[in-house]
Amino acid sequence: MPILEHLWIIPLLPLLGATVNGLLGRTWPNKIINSVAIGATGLSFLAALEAVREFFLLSSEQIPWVKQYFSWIEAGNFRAGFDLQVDQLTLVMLLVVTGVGWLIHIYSTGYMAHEGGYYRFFAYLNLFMFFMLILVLAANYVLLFVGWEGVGLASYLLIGFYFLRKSAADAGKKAFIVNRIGDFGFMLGMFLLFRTFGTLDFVKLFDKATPLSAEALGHLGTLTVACLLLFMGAAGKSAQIPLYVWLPDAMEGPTPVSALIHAATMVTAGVYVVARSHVLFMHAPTAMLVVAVVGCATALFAATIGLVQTDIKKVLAYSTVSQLGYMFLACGVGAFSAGVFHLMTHAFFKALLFLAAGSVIHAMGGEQDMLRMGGLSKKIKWTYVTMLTGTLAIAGIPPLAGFFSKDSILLNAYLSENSGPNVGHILYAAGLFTALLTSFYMFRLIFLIFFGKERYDEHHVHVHESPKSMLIPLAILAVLSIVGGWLAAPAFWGKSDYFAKFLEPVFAAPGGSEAGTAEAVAHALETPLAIIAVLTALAGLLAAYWLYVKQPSKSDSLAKSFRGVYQTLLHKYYVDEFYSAVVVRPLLWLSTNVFWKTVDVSIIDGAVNGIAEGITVVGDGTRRAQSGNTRSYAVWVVVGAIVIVAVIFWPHVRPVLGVAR
Amino acid sequence: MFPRTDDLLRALPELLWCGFGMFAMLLQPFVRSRHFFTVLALVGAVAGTGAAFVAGATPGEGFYGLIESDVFSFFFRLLIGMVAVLVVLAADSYLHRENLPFAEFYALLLFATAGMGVLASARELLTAFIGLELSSISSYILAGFRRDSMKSSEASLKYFLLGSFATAFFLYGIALVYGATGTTNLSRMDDADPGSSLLKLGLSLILIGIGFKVAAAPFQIWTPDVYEGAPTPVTALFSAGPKAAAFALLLRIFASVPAATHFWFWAFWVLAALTMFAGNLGALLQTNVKRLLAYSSIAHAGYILVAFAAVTFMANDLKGGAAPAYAAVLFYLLSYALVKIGAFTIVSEIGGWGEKNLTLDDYAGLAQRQPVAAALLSLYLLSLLGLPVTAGFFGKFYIFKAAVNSHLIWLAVLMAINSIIGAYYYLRVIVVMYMREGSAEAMAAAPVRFPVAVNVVLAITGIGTVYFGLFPNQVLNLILQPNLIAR
Amino acid sequence: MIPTNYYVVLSAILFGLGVLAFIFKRNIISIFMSIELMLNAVNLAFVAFSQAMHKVDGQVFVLFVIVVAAAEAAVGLAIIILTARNRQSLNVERVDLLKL
Amino acid sequence: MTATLIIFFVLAALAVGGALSLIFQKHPIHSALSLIVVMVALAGLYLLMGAEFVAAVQIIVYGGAIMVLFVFVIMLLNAGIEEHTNFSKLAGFPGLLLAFALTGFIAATIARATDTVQAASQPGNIASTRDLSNMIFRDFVYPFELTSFLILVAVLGAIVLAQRETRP
Amino acid sequence: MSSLFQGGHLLSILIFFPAVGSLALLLLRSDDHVFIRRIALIVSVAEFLFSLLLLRGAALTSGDYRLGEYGRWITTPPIHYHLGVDGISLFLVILTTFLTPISVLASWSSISHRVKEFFVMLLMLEVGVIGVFLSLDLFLFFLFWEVMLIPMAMLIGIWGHERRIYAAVKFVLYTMAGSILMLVGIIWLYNATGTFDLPTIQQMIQTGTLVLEPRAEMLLFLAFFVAFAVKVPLFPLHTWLPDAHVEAPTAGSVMLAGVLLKMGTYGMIRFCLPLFPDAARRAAPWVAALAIIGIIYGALVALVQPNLKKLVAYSSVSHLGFVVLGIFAFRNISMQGAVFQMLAHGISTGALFLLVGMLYDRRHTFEISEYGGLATPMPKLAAFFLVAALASMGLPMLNGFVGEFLVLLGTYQSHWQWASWAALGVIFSACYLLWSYQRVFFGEVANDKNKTLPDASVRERFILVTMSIVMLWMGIGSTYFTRRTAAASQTVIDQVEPQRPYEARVAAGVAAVVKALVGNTNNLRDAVEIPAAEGAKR
Repeated sequence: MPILEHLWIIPLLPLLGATVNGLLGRTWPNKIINSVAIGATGLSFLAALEAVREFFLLSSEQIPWVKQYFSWIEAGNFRAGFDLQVDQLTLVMLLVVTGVGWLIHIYSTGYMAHEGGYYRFFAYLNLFMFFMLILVLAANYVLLFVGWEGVGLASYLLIGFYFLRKSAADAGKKAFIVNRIGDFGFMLGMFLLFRTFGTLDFVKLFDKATPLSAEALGHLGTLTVACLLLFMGAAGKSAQIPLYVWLPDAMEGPTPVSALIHAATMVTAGVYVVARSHVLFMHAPTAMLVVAVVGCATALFAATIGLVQTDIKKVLAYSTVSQLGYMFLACGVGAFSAGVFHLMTHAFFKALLFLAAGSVIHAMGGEQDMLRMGGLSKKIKWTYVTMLTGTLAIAGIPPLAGFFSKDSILLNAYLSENSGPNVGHILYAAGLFTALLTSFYMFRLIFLIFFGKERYDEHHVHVHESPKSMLIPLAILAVLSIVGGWLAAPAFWGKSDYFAKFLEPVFAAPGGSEAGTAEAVAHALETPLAIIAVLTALAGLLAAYWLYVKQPSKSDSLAKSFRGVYQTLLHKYYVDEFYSAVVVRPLLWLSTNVFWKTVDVSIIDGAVNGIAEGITVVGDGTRRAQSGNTRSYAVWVVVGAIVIVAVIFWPHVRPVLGVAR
Repeated sequence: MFPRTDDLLRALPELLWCGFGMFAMLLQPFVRSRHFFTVLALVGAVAGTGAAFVAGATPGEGFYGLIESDVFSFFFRLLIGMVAVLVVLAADSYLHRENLPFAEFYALLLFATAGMGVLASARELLTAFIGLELSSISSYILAGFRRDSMKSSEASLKYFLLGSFATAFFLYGIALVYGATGTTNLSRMDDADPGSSLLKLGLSLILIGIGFKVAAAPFQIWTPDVYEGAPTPVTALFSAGPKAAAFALLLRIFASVPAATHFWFWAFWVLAALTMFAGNLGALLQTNVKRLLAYSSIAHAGYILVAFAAVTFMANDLKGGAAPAYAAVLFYLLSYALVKIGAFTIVSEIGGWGEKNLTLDDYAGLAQRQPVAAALLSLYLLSLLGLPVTAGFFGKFYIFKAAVNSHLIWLAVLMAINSIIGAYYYLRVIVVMYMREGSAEAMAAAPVRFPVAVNVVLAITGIGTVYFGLFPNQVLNLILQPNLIAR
Repeated sequence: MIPTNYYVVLSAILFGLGVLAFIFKRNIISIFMSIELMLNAVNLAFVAFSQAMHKVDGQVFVLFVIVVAAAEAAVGLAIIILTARNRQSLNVERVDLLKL
Repeated sequence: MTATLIIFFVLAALAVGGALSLIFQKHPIHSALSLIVVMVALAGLYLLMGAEFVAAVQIIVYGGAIMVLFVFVIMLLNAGIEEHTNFSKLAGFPGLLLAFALTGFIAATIARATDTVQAASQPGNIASTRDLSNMIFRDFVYPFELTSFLILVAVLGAIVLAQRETRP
Repeated sequence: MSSLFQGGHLLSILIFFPAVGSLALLLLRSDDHVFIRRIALIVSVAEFLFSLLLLRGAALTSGDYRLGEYGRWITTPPIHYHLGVDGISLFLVILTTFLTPISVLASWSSISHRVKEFFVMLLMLEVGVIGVFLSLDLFLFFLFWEVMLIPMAMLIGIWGHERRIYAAVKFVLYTMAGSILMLVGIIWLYNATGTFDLPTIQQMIQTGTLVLEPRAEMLLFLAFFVAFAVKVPLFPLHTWLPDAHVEAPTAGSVMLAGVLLKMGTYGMIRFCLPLFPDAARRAAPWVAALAIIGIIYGALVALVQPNLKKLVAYSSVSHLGFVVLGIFAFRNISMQGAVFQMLAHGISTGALFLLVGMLYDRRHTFEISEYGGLATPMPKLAAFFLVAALASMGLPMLNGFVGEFLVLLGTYQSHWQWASWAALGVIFSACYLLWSYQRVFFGEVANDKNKTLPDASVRERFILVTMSIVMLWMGIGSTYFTRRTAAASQTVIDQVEPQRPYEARVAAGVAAVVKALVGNTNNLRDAVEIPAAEGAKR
């Protein structure tokens, strides 16, 4: 089994691409750079496929398949190896990452054709692929953390790709730092796990964790704390409340980047980690609840913001945040496979949407404000069609991918027994409402861009369809986001959901809730819930249609009438302002005025110099005694005489500290 | 009744020094060549120093117990002789530059040396007193040797007045001790009753007299003025010679009079503390290098006194605690003498005619103008500062050791603090030499060419400083033997 | 019969007066004289002790002290002359070129 | 109260008085004269104790040679009334106070401490000059020789310092 | 002792070869700067190659000292010329010998006046530092410790910038103030033990031959600790560092940050812990507190520095805080982390100082506000700077990560609160580095002076590539180092906290690792898994 034996090939190829392009690409023509970058990713995609083939030949006890290559860190009883691991979950991620990644590489060749720093872009992109693959292939938390930080770095570089723009540089920095805050939690989580289990290798660790008894709800046991810490990291990476703030800004990066990193792959790493650590989470209901609630809240929250954004990419960004919330909701209610399923489908259609948006922007010559578009449907038909597909998918219109994944999430939310049924129902309701909002703002987007009259002046903007290199990926992704969901389709006519089946060995291992219980109840509820979901989606569609096609004026008047709400949403609930006022500025002020100027300069250094000053003053005094007058000198001699005589004759004038025995 | 030959041998160094001094005086009217006297003095000094070996070879007491020829006096005679030799060499060019009478200078130098030798070998207070006077009176004259210079004469006057003032105390002390014990011979005082307050008082007054000589605060008061005013080679002599001799006498008294140690411990504790601070603090703001070195020599007297406190504390069991303490004093005196003479020699050469260039500004950029001189001066300063690879470091280390050994932790800590304070002004000189640019004309001026004699002095002191810093063994073996002092 | 300590106490008083004089006088010569006074006090003490203990050496010391005093006198007066010549004053307080 | 005692006190008073006048005389010459008084008084005391030789030397060398030297120098430099400057803060009241304290202490200590020496002294069997010479030329020959060098130094010093013209 | 005689006189050669070199420089009366530079370079490179021989000689099997040299030096008190190297000092020496040629190259063109003296001082500095790392006799150690001061002060004071003299004097006095008390402590210890020989004293303390009463032990501990804490520098004693760094020439900063600071932490490992275990244990919470304060405080102060070099200087305060924390957590893991962090910091911060120096050579200012948008005129330099910054903020696969991670991991095992607080530093380091990086390199070129700045020259590129490669290697092949430091740090731990079953297991593991290394490396993995024997085998 060539590939499974040499798993390292898969991540290494992009790394090679990155190195070659990064070091030598400076002077090369785009063609060569393309071929290197695309070749590298393409090959690793093929390798991934081969890995899948070989994987199916493995006997079940060979799974998870772990290869230890070399040990990377060793100290005392701690060892972190460069160990790669393959199981069903990994495979899914592997395919998504390499596949989508490859498509987006192809797309980028067209999109970035006229940008400066072409080689840099692809080098970064490949670098990202490398780290992302490390992340999904890692067989222990530490190696996973490598990928984790690495993708952060790549995203930092790519967001700041236009580093001449301050906003871009800021956004990159923000992304990295906010992620670091998450990583802080993630690291502590790792430490705690190591302290508890003495290892950080997934297999060993989970084997040890499985027999443990689940901790009671609301009780902060080791596992709960560890899970919460891990989730903190996940929240950072996957832009959940309260750490989501970086993702919208991250749209400063080139659109393909947004598609690849900030929609399809990197941001889902958090979900992947939670799914990967499901064994631990199953033992920590409290943590599960937190995950579910946070996910749900994020979904809703981001959706509301998405309603009023006018920047096409911002809308998509918030929708991404919202969809990620869905995935966490799924994980939170124990439906890990559903979460991962949504992760996959989302990867398809969100990548599609972003790329389409990119194509639109490309067509509009860089324009991103939807209010300055409109009526493009005929001018750029392909883009229109693909984007519509994506929208339908995300809105959850059957039989597109989004429908199935979202449906199973809602179902599981509804069914979740985790902390009493009504909690589950609340989550369900919120999820449903989010679905409504989602379809509303997505169609709003469609209508604003493609329908109505042109709101731009023809003379400056020459709308033109994008090149093949961009359209083909769009097409492929469109197809995927149609059929991508059918894996789960059989669930409806009584058969079981293939995707869940496929992942079962991973998730069902610790007797996860979904397998047994859901199956039975599911069939009863499957259809009604699905219908409700579809109706909500349609409702959203109609609302959008009414507001933005039938009578566009209405929307503005609406905005006016609910000014407060509108402004709040427009300014994203003023969260950024809040953070900068509560965290950033105080910290800077504290550091400057208290720590640096006061403590360092005034107190400590002041003390040091003060002592010096004092001694100097005393020294000057001593010098003054040297008056040059012989008579005074004589008196000094007498003084000395008296001192000596006194010390010798009267014991009690002797220094106290004379002798320390 | 002519003294026995052994006695003469035991006193040979002093006799030789005096003899050559007298010789120089006699020849002065007839010989014009200045080099002649330099050579003569050199020969005399070396001869006396060599005679120290002879004296050392005939141990025992001489002149009815007035003097003692033992390892101790051997060491000090060597030390003093070395000082004399170095000063003779260093003085030559100076006397020439300042156009001063050679014969008289060298004669006085040799007499002073003889006086110190007596002081170091005397075991009887009156003899010590004569020795003291011999060296002091010569010193008074030497201090005022640059007659035309106001400073020089003032130095001479102050030194003389205060010196004889202190001598009076010393003498009165002797009188009282005589009254208390019925003798002035140290070797007969070992059974002196420690309780006798007359003895206490006498020893206190003696301590005052010696304290003045070694410039212990608050008797240090005269030191800076005299050192600054006196001709620089003479200052070099002062800082090294009389101090060593006076300390020698003190040690001698310790070794012989058990009673003394009991009284003196606390006195030394206080003196040491005061002296260290007086010296270092006073030097802190000095801009005149010569004066700065004067203050620093006060500080070092303080360090030595720390060792004395240790000695007194350890009473006088030469086997155990005291031996290292004695060794500490002796080694420190050696290293210190080397360094101080070297430093003052450079100062005197840089000072130029009429000792004009003495301020720090004159030393600015010296490292570029005269790298070797700057490097050497830095070496001496570092040794004074007590940085490793110099004799000064090992000396300080030994004193620390003695202090800690006698549980004088706090005194050790005070000393530590002082060496930090000291570091500041020593570094300042180095900083000026290396890190400041000199004034334009100073940099333009041709570098001062050091005459051979001076180079010899610098070579000896420099090499000695490093050598004893790295390989102190020989010296230690000499001064660490239990029968160091005859008791 | 006069108790010895009469003499010694007297010598102490004289010595003290000498110290006092040293501090009190301004004229260099007078100061020098006060030193001589102190030396005399010492001599008195020596003689008193030696006589009390029937020992001769005390008196020998006195002789030595006198010699030393003479020598000191010679040198001291020379120095004084030198000073007086350098600066037309015998006031010790005016001799303060070297200070600080 | 015996005659000797009276003589002692007279001489003592003379000495102390001389010392005091040495202090309080304005003109150095008067100070010198009062110092001579002290010396003479001390000579008397030596005689009283039966140390004739010392007394003689005291008169001849001290009172004679040394003090004459002083007077001579005073004349040479024709020193006038000493000017009454007070540059030294320390040497004012505090200095005198300290000096008194020291004196008092020393005197007191001695007064209490001379028990170590015999309380009374009896004249008569006092050392003869022969013993003295023995002492000097045998026991103390070394310091004695040294004193010769000392005097040599003194002469030398006088020459070096006091001679007027500087040599070429 | 006999084992001490193997290996010839490599250590002495290591110490004195640079001295000889500098002497040669001093004596040869050439004012040809290029020639002098060449000589210096050759000497330092040769020294580096010599030091590599240590890797061959140094053994891994046990924590004791290797390649020892033991000679009588001073008879009374018995002071010996006793050298030795173990896993901890091994790499510190190599770090020194590695950074010296780098510094020589770095000052190739930026030092133009009094060139000869400069390189002499640089080499003398190397002598002092290596001596400190290799000497096993307290007296000898102190000797080198003090000797090293003067060359460094000279480097700062002569070739520094505006306030160089103030900085130099401050540096010396600060350090002396600490070390002089250490001297008293050393002597006190001598009085208690009768020897200056480190291994002997360690043995006495381990075997209980020497028992210090608590108060005395604590005083001694402090006497040593303060001296080291000044050098590190630990939080309240750090104020000399910014001045020294800002004023020092590039080479000076590199040596200062790269090596001299390590002398402090090295001293803690070598002396404070083994000699005064109880005191160390009692003091640990306070020390840790200071270290943590240092980590966070240093980072925050760095965050707001307008002066680029000061920023890096304060970052050192923060990073060294990790080291101290790792040492005083008394865990094998954290200890190795600390050692590794020393090396990593030496390289990455050294690189940062080199880069800052290169910027200074071009613009003669450290003010961040003067820069901006430099990525456009000098992309290469920007790239290297980014690598160094990332390494220093602890990005995995670069050297900074391993050290910090191990320190935190190890510390967490015993004191989770400490680790949790310290981990905040990870966030802040990202803040100040990225922010300053952005302000210097990103954005449009605001200042016209910056428009035409030349990119990295060949020489500079060579330096930077070397540094980057080392960073990468240390980040990926960290085991190469940790396997060699394992035994030594375990020994230290055993001396501080004897009889602890958990650590004993670790020791077994280490032994196994070593066996595996000595034998064929295939069964290495099994060896490694012995300590954590649990977990399914496949």
